Amino acid sequence: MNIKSIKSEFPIFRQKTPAGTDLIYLDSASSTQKPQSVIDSITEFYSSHYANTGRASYWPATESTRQVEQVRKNVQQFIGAKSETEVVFTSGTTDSINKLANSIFNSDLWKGRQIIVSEMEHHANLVPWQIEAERHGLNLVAIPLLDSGELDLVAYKELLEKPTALVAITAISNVLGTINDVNKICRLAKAVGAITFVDAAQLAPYAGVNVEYLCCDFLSFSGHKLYGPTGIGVLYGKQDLLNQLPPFAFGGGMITEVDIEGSSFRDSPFRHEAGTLNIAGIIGLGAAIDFVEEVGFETIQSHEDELTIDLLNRLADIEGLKILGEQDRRGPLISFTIDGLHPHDLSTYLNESGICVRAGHHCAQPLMKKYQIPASTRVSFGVYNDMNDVEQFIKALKGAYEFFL
Amino acid sequence: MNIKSIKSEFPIFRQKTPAGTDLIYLDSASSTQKPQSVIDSITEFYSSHYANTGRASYWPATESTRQVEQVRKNVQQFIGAKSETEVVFTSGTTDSINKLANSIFNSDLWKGRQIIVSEMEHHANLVPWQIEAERHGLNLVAIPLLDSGELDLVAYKELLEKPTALVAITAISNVLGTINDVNKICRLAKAVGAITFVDAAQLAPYAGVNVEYLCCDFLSFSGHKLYGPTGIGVLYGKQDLLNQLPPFAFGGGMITEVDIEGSSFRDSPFRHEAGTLNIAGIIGLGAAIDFVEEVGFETIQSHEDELTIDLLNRLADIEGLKILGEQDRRGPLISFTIDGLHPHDLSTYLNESGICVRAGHHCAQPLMKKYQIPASTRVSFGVYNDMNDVEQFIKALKGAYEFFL
Amino acid sequence: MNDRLKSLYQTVILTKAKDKKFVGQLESYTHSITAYNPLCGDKYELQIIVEDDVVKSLKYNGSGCSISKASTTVLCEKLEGCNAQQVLSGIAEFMEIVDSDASRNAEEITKNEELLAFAAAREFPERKSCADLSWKELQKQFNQLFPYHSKE
Amino acid sequence: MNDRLKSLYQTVILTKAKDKKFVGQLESYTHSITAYNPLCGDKYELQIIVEDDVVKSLKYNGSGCSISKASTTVLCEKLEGCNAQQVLSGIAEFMEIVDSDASRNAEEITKNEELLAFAAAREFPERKSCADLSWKELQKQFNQLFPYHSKE
Ligand SMILES: Cc1ncc(COP(=O)(O)O)c(C=O)c1O
Ligand SMILES: Cc1ncc(COP(=O)(O)O)c(C=O)c1O
Repeated sequence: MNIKSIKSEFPIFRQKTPAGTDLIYLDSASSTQKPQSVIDSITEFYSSHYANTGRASYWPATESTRQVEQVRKNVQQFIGAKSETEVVFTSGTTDSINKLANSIFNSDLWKGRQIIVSEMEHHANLVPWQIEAERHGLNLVAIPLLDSGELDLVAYKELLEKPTALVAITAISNVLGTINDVNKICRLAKAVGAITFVDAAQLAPYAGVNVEYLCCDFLSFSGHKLYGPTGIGVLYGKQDLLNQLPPFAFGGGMITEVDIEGSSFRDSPFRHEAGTLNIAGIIGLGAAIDFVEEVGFETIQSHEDELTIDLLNRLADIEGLKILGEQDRRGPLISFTIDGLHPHDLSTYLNESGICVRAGHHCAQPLMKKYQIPASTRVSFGVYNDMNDVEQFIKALKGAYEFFL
Repeated sequence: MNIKSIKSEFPIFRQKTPAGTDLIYLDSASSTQKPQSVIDSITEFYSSHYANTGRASYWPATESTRQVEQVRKNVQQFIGAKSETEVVFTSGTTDSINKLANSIFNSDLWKGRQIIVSEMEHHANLVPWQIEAERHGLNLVAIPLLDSGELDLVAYKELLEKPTALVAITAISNVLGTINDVNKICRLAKAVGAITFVDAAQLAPYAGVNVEYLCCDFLSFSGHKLYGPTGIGVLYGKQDLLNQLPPFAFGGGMITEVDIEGSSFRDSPFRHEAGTLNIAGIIGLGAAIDFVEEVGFETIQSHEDELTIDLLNRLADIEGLKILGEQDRRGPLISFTIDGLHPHDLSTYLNESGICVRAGHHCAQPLMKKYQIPASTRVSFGVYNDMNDVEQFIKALKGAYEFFL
Repeated sequence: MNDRLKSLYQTVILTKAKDKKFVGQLESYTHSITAYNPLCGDKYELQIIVEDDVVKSLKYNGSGCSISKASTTVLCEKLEGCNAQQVLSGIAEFMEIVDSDASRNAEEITKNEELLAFAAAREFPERKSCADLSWKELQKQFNQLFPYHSKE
Repeated sequence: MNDRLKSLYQTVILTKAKDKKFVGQLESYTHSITAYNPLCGDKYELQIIVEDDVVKSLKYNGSGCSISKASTTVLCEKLEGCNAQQVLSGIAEFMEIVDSDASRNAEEITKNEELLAFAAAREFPERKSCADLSWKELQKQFNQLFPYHSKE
């Protein structure tokens, strides 16, 4: 697959927007568009061998079960896990974190310890920990940000001097684009015996995931941000930890024995997968992983880096425009503010040229408060973007200056 | 749409099974096949106006948000709810019940009261209550079964004499097929001030749902059993109750204000829908509801009843075959056992003729223990089944007798 | 720029968004109302003096897009001096103007140019919550303060 | 009936499933093992007398499909009189026979007709868990009892 012509794999770009323009989609950090192969995998699955999974002994159930377990193996390889039993299917990153947070602090042992997050976390990797900290008597603390938009690792080391239950950190900030040194953060946490969780929602589509390299106990990402379907995500966990955790939810397929009086449960991953899975979502996730692996992460990264650097350079010249964060290592996204031009007005204006950008707090209110801004505009890239998208965006941005300022 | 030719709406039936036969799918109670319109709605959505929902101010996000909220209204009408804010999207019945159970007993007020389920519940409507009962000091009790396979409502009334927090009951048993008198059960529960939950997973595809008639506070069903996609379900709840419940999960989209120190949350349904939704699943669910409403529940019911009665009559003649339950009102499914012929052997045998039936405990172990059988065979019908399916099944069943007995 | 945009942001809105007449703090006030849209972060604090059922004075502070800002300015302009009943009917009128599901044309509702400017929100349903942010919150509070005037 | 089915259920399996020789209780035993498949409900209790590392006697009780029943009967037949090492290698052999991913043909693994009958499970991967239910559980228990014989 050639990255220059890859846009043609995505049917949504074949049509015009209601404004009569080409669609210039610059919001992949929120959700990515879907290639034909992912869409087809779902159609094909429902049309040819759909059935519930879980070892019914008839075709097509045998085939759908085989395919689901095959995707589990593909995910294992995709993230570098030791065993496919370390791969739990969830409905997304938010679901993964909520389930993990809800299950992990199940004894009084944790009381008085701390959970460390950071000031740049997405609400999904903050609020569930906040709630559980309160429920079980832990303290939630946040690694502060440096002015550069990077985490203050000196402050982090000081935080680690107090008894720490868990460190939950994003690999890439969905607002600043900062790429965190997750390996270092996790190793430091390990050294004091803390459990580590990595939010790889933004990392997975940009650089892939290697849990061994990241050195984490748990990790999660969403299918819909990885060119895959909605409603499907992955929670990775080390096998022994997953087996020790109380089940995330209760129902069919995860049970060994049930009486009205009590129940016992299977081992991971089934232990944590209650009820009918998002089977078609899993199939589509498999196709999405095939897609990104076929393109190759080296290609994806260098392509998106090129666009990011070009846009950074062009934005640098624009008066009154302030980019959030000036870190060295940045994922494929840029947030900025413009004096006197509100992100929502800008976004509405750009939409009339078929350009999609995100305006708002990007589900990271603590970070916005830190920067003392109520909202920002975010441009983010996917494999299908090209230099023309950047150019159109800059052109429209200048139009907005004229219109509003 | 004519019920006689409706099979042609389902692409899976256009092909042959690996055994070279037509596919005779008799496991709709586990999951239904998908009509072309549902598959197309997903393809069309991903190909034409996919974007994350939640009020981004660009097209296609405005369009996807509009469609999702339109489906919410359609679900409201489908179940007869008062307002679309009473419709919470989940990933399925199991997810709905786990979230509700996890959220509802959030104070010590409930201690010492009882949760009433029944002996015929699916594990999904039993184990979550069991776990929460233990966690919060409630007693879980079960309405016993009569020999007929119906609930013992006299015993139920006696149970209700003790302080009762909640009654959770299935509308149709997925093993016996029993149609429970949910209206009566809920009214009796209301009379003593108990909260009521109805598991409508089997009811929704057979007769539709009317929460006003059922007289319940909460109710749930799954998309995949209603000719819709996997990974999507609905939790209905009365508006004031949903607004009082702590959020089911935490993350983007459900938040008013977040600081590192604490957070506040929106009203229902958004309060309970954290993170990116299964957007394509919602679109597909909308198409599924359009489908069943176009066919019409009167047509669906009488068609499936005809098949069920025919099969009951034919099975009555077969030696050594015992049907579970002899109740008057029965949904479109029949479970049975055969002396000396194990359900798994039968299922493997039938599969060689392209016939799909379910063998096992059907995620209802307490019921199986009650009947003192480890497993049974279940035949269940969907709109696409016809008399020929019944005939082929009976023919193959006789072949199995010869082969095994 | 295209006509749709022009109609949304016509001079009224861009001017009223920059109008500082009602921006600031009152020395003392009888009611303070926070209008906040959690989805986009727009947030205004309205300070109001109500005396004998009459809105004597209003000021606001906060931040948001030009549509929510302009609509808050116009709110202050239009409701200053109104009694409770006039406030509620004024709000109802405004809500109808921005509502794309309303049965009447905006022109049938009012002749006021400054109010009519917001009718363009009907074309941009995703911006309706910007246009009616302060109005909606004020309505909610007034319905609680003066339930005998409220028809809901 | 078709050949696939015939090969799965050939006379060996249907006969061994009805064979009651090893069904029942031992008066006393050194080990009791429960083999249970939660997905389908098949469940057997094996009672075993192990003396000086040798399996002296076995009986089983329980219920399940003809494949799991036959395989439990054959397990008893084949392992009676074996020492721990022979038990483990016997189990490993059986596991390979039913494994569709195994590199060797079943015929290369054994000449024993009764064991070979289970090779048809390779064609029915969803029934493998029936074929190896008791064997797998016994293997797990033996690996714990005799870790010095275990190669895992
Ligand atoms: C860093 C990060 N974490 C978590 C999430 C939540 O992902 P989802 O909405 O798929 O659950 C997002 C997506 O917005 C994200 O960017
Ligand atoms: C009565 C009943 N309740 C709950 C469920 C669980 O539904 P799901 O697997 O879609 O969560 C089922 C489906 O098996 C069922 O039949």
